Amino acid sequence: MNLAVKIGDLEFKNPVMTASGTFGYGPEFEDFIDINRLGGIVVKGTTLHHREGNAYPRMAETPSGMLNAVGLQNKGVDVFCNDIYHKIKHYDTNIFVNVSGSTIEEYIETAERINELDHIPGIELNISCPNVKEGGMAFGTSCPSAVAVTHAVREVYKKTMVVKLSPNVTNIAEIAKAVEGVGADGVSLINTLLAMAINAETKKSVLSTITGGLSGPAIKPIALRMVWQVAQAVKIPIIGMGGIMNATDAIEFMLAGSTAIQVGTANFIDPAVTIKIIDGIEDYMRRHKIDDVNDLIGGML
Amino acid sequence: MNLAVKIGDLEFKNPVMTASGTFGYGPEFEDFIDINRLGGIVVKGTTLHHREGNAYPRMAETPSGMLNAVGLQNKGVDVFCNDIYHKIKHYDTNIFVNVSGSTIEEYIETAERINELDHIPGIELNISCPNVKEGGMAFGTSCPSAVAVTHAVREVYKKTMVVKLSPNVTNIAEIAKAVEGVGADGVSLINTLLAMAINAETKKSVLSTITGGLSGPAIKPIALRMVWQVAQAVKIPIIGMGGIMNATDAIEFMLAGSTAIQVGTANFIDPAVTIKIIDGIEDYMRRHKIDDVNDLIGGML
Amino acid sequence: MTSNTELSKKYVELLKVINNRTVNKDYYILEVECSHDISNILPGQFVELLVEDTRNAFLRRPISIYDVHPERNTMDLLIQIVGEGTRLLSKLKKGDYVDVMYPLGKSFSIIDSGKKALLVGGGVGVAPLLYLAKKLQKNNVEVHILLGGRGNDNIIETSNFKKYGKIYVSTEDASIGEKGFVTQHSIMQESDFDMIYSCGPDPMMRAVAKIASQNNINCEVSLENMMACGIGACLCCVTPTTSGHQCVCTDGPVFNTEVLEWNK
Amino acid sequence: MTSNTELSKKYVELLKVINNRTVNKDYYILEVECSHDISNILPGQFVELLVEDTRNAFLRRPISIYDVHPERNTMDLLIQIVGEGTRLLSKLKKGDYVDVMYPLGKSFSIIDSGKKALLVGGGVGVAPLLYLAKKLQKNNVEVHILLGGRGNDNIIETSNFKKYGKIYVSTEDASIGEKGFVTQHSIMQESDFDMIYSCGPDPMMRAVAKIASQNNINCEVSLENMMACGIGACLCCVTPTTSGHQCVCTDGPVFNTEVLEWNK
Ligand SMILES: Cc1cc2nc3c(=O)[nH]c(=O)nc-3n(C[C@H](O)[C@H](O)[C@H](O)COP(=O)(O)OP(=O)(O)OC[C@H]3O[C@@H](n4cnc5c(N)ncnc54)[C@H](O)[C@@H]3O)c2cc1C
Ligand SMILES: Cc1cc2nc3c(=O)[nH]c(=O)nc-3n(C[C@H](O)[C@H](O)[C@H](O)COP(=O)(O)OP(=O)(O)OC[C@H]3O[C@@H](n4cnc5c(N)ncnc54)[C@H](O)[C@@H]3O)c2cc1C
Ligand SMILES: Cc1cc2nc3c(=O)[nH]c(=O)nc-3n(C[C@H](O)[C@H](O)[C@H](O)COP(=O)(O)O)c2cc1C
Ligand SMILES: Cc1cc2nc3c(=O)[nH]c(=O)nc-3n(C[C@H](O)[C@H](O)[C@H](O)COP(=O)(O)O)c2cc1C
Ligand code: FES
Ligand code: FES
Repeated sequence: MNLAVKIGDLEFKNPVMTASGTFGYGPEFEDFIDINRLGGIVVKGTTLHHREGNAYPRMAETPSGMLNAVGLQNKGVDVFCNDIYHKIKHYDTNIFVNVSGSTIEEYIETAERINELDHIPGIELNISCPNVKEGGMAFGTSCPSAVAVTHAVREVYKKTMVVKLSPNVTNIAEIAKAVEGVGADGVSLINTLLAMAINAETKKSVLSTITGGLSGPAIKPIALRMVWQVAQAVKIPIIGMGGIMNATDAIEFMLAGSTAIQVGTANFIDPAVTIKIIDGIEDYMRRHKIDDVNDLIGGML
Repeated sequence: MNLAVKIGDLEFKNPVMTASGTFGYGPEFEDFIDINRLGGIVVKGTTLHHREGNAYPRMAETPSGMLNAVGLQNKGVDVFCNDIYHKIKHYDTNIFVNVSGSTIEEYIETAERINELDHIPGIELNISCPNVKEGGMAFGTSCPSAVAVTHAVREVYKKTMVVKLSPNVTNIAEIAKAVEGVGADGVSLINTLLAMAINAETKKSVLSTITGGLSGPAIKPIALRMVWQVAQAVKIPIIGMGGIMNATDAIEFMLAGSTAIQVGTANFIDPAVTIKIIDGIEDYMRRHKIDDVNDLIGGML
Repeated sequence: MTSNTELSKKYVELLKVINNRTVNKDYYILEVECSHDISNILPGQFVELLVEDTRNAFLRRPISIYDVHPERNTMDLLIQIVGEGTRLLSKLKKGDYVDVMYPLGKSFSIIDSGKKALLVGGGVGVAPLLYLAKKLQKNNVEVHILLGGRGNDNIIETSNFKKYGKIYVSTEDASIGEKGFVTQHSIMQESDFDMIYSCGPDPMMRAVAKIASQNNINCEVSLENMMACGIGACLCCVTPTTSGHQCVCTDGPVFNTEVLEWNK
Repeated sequence: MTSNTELSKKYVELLKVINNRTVNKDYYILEVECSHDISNILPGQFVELLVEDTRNAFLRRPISIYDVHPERNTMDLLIQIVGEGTRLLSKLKKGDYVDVMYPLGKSFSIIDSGKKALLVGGGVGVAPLLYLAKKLQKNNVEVHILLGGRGNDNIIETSNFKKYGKIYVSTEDASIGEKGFVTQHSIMQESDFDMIYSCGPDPMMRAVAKIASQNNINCEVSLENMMACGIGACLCCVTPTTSGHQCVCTDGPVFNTEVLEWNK
């Protein structure tokens, strides 16, 4: 049975990855799972400079989902390269760095630094973070700006580059096509949906930033639709995500057109969920007599 | 204690209305509630001609929500005016007709017919239905087309006209502002989010139309955010909706900037929910010593 | 022949669970006590159950009324565990309360005294047929009941059905009764029935309807379309009929197969 | 003084409920049996409970470890019903299983033998203090425990706390103990404590910390920030400290108040 899939030239031992911002850097989950079994991990959003992120509170629970407004808290690309990288580079899985910035120059510089790291085979260009004042989602909600940043980073980043798309747009397929046109090896979707929560008793917004990003099963039907739309518009591989909680959800995303999938919020509820999803996909393939997981991709009848 | 609110010149005895497509025409709920207690009801989407709607299956349950792809099944405006209207015109509540069309001409003709009905004080212009091939959402996802249809209907429709906005856009505030500019008395939001569901076992899409509209508590955080954004952009009243299940939810929408609210999917789960929401708002006002419900509107601290 | 065209007054309320009887690992029977008079409930009508404390089963679950006990004002609901909702409802215990909307939908027609009826149920599709058999027998109709299923485990409650008519059984694996689909059962060949009533999987009902039509027998089926509201408000549960899309929840769930456009 | 800096190995598994004891209408104590050795669990650590069969409480619920019984390998969790999650968990019965991630977070420091400690708990904030009192007493620390609450109903488990130290009580409505906030209690004026440990509502802990600092007493508090993951992966639970945003779930929940930037 073959579980391996490819994005650009890069092979993944299976289609199951972890989503940026929901899996730390990996070590956080070592007590619960064997990291080396994963198809890939995408580490926390990384920026050129250290960021403290937004003020607390940054989280709200919502029906079948959650809001977050972390705001890209991270120690900056130098600490990543000099410290964190060395703690995780031994993992036998594809480690992607999720790269973010407030300006195109920041994206470029960060990607250049990551390009030097031997054991990082790819980046995920985050042009869809709804939780930062500058940059982030602003890049991902119009074709010209998405093209500009993708094109600029492509010039300096030589390995696998996936662009992470924002769902907060009228036409996500159009943006996917645009970044495909300037050299993205793949697109990943969806990032969180811009949303908010209010506490009726205190009359205050729950998050310090008022709005935040919605993730979890609540958004799965929207994510699935967007993956399906993008699959009809582009030829490059899609990494699908948004509310995947189990193998059945993962298979639905593959049938809609995803080559690989990412698991985000579900890691909080069950830190061993990724392994269960890998096992569940195998089980499904056995039951349905499917030898190659690639046969699932876009296989919706 | 005052519960009455106003949209344009029209007074509502309280801010609680029912959402189009989720309450039939009213009689369906007579066994469960006293219709006359409602602030208003918005009847099923009405078009110039009879429509059979989409093929079955038209519904899927999703985490904390549901998809529908009814596709504006209705008997057409003539049957509404000659038959249905006479069965509901005695209700002591504001009956709005939700008007839809495939072309601007159809919107105009339908609105003209409704304009003649004495006991219909307003229409809700539906430029956001995601479940029809032509028209519907297409009008609501760009400013020029939203303006064109709103402007055209405004010319012929003389009573209260509310425009129902689509959430499937990059910038909903911009579209709200645009329709405000051409004479909308208010905006209502949100219609359903375009979404889909797949059955992994059969590999088939669950809905006959592949995509459908997502409603229910899953979308509440997105709806709340959009209401808040629109409230900062326009001066006309907002009717907020999306996942309202109880009085607390309703109050959150008012705090975010809604003058009135609509209850949709919740009617399916508890046919008496609207009355509980009215009672719950009163209870909240008593507890918080608020005399006028209008003091809640946009009252987020 | 009488048929119910007027819908009866509907209620939504918390009903007390009087009993939750396990039939086998897949089936259970909930008996709930109503606070309103239920003696006028008709066979084929259904209820909508709310699964409390969860959003895993967000919408109500439609379940047929299996039996009515006017003497203690209770109804029985025969439920098969197929997913989250029916699994969570199976945990209800005597004394618990469950939120029920009832009675919903239109009923089977009751044919005239002295006539002869065949009831064909597949799997949990037998649910609406017991109360129908009871009512038919009361009207002195000659009742024949064919119960079909994949295997032994799907043939349930025969001893209960036996009280109201003659029982026939078929299973696909031949574990009990004749081997094969219900439509292959010998009783289906008999053409002197005045009405065939059927409930079960869609393909089964279509096959039954076809045989009925070949034999010129009137046929009523109870459809199980996906429902959101159960009261004609959402238009999700439609089936194509000779007069266009009709709601299974209010125009049905029982339809005469003549009006169904099953090839649409 | 010892403090735990290394995090112990964490598990996620179904634990058997040995007992669910109702304290009063708002509080209950779950006793769960662990399959791994728990004798090294430290006071101040917590668990994350999954509320099964529902999406009404979607994320896990963080709950302090109230007591540890190494002799039967169980832990006690003292839980207050405040919303859906804690209400649904209150329905767990002896013999049920509950999905638990444990042990999480860093512990209180245990001051040296012969020293004198004041433990200040408000409402359900007493939860992590019992096991702390037990460990301090074992280390021959002189333990004083101040329990505060709105009224009688919020002062719970005093007989249990009594075993490990001297008890003081204050209630806002004067229904039991001294009247007023815990910080107004006379014991708070004594300045010869070597450490004040506190857990309770944020404003209370801030007030306690202020008094401690005025009296030059070391002070540790256990924070209850909103958590999504409980293991340092999501960065949702941060609190501002002298070294920037730190995670309450892994850098805490226990912090020395000196490092907290409570005015930020
Ligand atoms: C009028 C009517 C009468 C019925 N009577 C009975 C009965 O007496 N006993 C019984 O066991 N079952 C009956 N059913 C079927 C029952 O409603 C479904 O089995 C149940 O809703 C499944 O819920 P679940 O959460 O367990 O499964 P899910 O995991 O939600 O779904 C499993 C399958 O059940 C069906 N289903 C799910 N939701 C609905 C819905 N809202 N409406 C219709 N079908 C749905 C779908 O085919 C789905 O694939 C009846 C259905 C209808 C429409
Ligand atoms: C480290 C730590 C230890 C705790 N120890 C205990 C304990 O021993 N006993 C006890 O009864 N409670 C304890 N709590 C608080 C407990 O986690 C909340 O009361 C519980 O999560 C509320 O869940 P709910 O669904 O009942 O209420 P909800 O309706 O979800 O919320 C009610 C309130 O609880 C708080 N809350 C909700 N979700 C979370 C979350 N994920 N993380 C933190 N707070 C939340 C919020 O302030 C919210 O307003 C602890 C919290 C933390 C962070
Ligand atoms: C707490 C949290 C932090 C996140 N941080 C990032 C991030 O740094 N970069 C990024 O591209 N996406 C981030 N995301 C988005 C997720 O990677 C993912 O796109 C989204 O959560 C949808 O998937 P899910 O529903 O499976 O969680 C974050 C999500 C959460 C919940
Ligand atoms: C079954 C169904 C049918 C609907 N039909 C219409 C319609 O005809 N016209 C319209 O403007 N909105 C329609 N809607 C959208 C609702 O009016 C409402 O905007 C949406 O459901 C969000 O609110 P809710 O989450 O409270 O349901 C429909 C929604 C549902 C679930
Ligand atoms: S289920 Fe809503 S109309 Fe039938
Ligand atoms: S709760 Fe996720 S980092 Fe603390």
